Amino acid sequence: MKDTLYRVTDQPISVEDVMAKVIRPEAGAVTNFIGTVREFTKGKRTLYLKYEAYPSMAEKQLARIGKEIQEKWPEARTAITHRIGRLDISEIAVVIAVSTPHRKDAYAANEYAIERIKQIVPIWKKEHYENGEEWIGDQLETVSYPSGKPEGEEFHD
Amino acid sequence: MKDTLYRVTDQPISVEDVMAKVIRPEAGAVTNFIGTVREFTKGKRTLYLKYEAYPSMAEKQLARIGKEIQEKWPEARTAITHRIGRLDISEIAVVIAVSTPHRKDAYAANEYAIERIKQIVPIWKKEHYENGEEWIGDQLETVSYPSGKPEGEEFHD
Amino acid sequence: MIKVLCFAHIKELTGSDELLLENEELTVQDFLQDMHDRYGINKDCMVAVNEEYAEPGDVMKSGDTVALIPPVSGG
Amino acid sequence: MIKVLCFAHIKELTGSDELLLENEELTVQDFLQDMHDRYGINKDCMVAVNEEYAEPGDVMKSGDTVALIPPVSGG
Repeated sequence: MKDTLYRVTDQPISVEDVMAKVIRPEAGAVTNFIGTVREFTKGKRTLYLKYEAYPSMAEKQLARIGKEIQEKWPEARTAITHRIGRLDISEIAVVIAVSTPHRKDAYAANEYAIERIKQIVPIWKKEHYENGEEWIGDQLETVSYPSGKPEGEEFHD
Repeated sequence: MKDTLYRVTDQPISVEDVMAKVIRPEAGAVTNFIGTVREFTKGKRTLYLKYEAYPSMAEKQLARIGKEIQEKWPEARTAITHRIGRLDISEIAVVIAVSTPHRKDAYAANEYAIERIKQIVPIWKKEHYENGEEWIGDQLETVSYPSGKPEGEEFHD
Repeated sequence: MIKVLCFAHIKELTGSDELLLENEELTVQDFLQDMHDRYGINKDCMVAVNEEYAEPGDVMKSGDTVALIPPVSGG
Repeated sequence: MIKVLCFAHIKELTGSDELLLENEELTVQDFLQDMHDRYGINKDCMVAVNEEYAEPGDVMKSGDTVALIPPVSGG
């Protein structure tokens, strides 16, 4: 069980499955964060995304985040699954589930997890727009690496 | 659809169903809060709970919370389902789903919702312990109304 | 007639989930005093008139549905 | 031999998802200078050695698996 708490997968993610890993009699609160593919970012329309990962290291970094959470919130239990590959609009990219005895911690620990994912987990997002594509370079979307090479035929995969 | 966003039900709640009501192309973040029945509260063991509601008014108050959220976070969409009746340990009492374009708001609005539920929604919890039962009087669990009358036979419902 | 709904702890105090009052009109304040005298209900209890929370000075009328709302504990 | 894994934008710069270096030993700093000179990779790029983030002064050795980690964008 323990080693499946932190996963990178190329399959669709079930929110219920991730959540089920942290539900327990001591917990009165579970928070989920679900990151979905947003259609518009700053007025620019996304057609779909591709996520690429360094999977073995990404799972280790997710487990590290879980350990950090347990140090900060000893009663919290965390499970995280991140999807890679092609994702269409509104598909689920990541699910974070945190259970705690009391609710305040469940929100704080969950938000901590998503912030850390965006700092240390080797997963990269490539946005595919109507007229091009780009690797997104960081959380704040201030760095990007336009490929300069539209790949029109990919839009109809 | 609109009128099913805020529900009181005596049936088990599906997290995926509640979440599905708020997922949309403009949203990149969804948070869920899931309140489950905790076995131990301050060392006291709960066997099960019963929730009672003033259902029609409770749904109106849930809708009011949704409206308050939309005033504070105009891009947020909220759905809330609260269960009533008998609930065993780890069963889901309430699910709050909030979607927003960006994640910070999804956490803040969701936490606002649970705080308001505990203030204004006419739903009451009765804890059933090994040797008695009591109506829980408020959020902070500082007020309680012991019935003083253990109902042993109910424990095996 | 004013219909009064009782829930949770209140229902145990009144012994019924519904009471009927003969009054044509009654302020929330006077209603709470009456409920206190008859059933020992806390005078700070919240009151809803037709599913909306009411203030002590608000008036309930014949035909209204009133609810005694003890401190809530959902969630 | 040191194996170098390339991802995302880096893979497009090097033209490959894997490079092999003949070095017996190499500091992270020297490695990044080499990658910069050959492929134009940013010298501030993060580096992982055997799946752990490394500091500029850390040494990679033959048999290690190294990864160039451009700014991440998961979540």
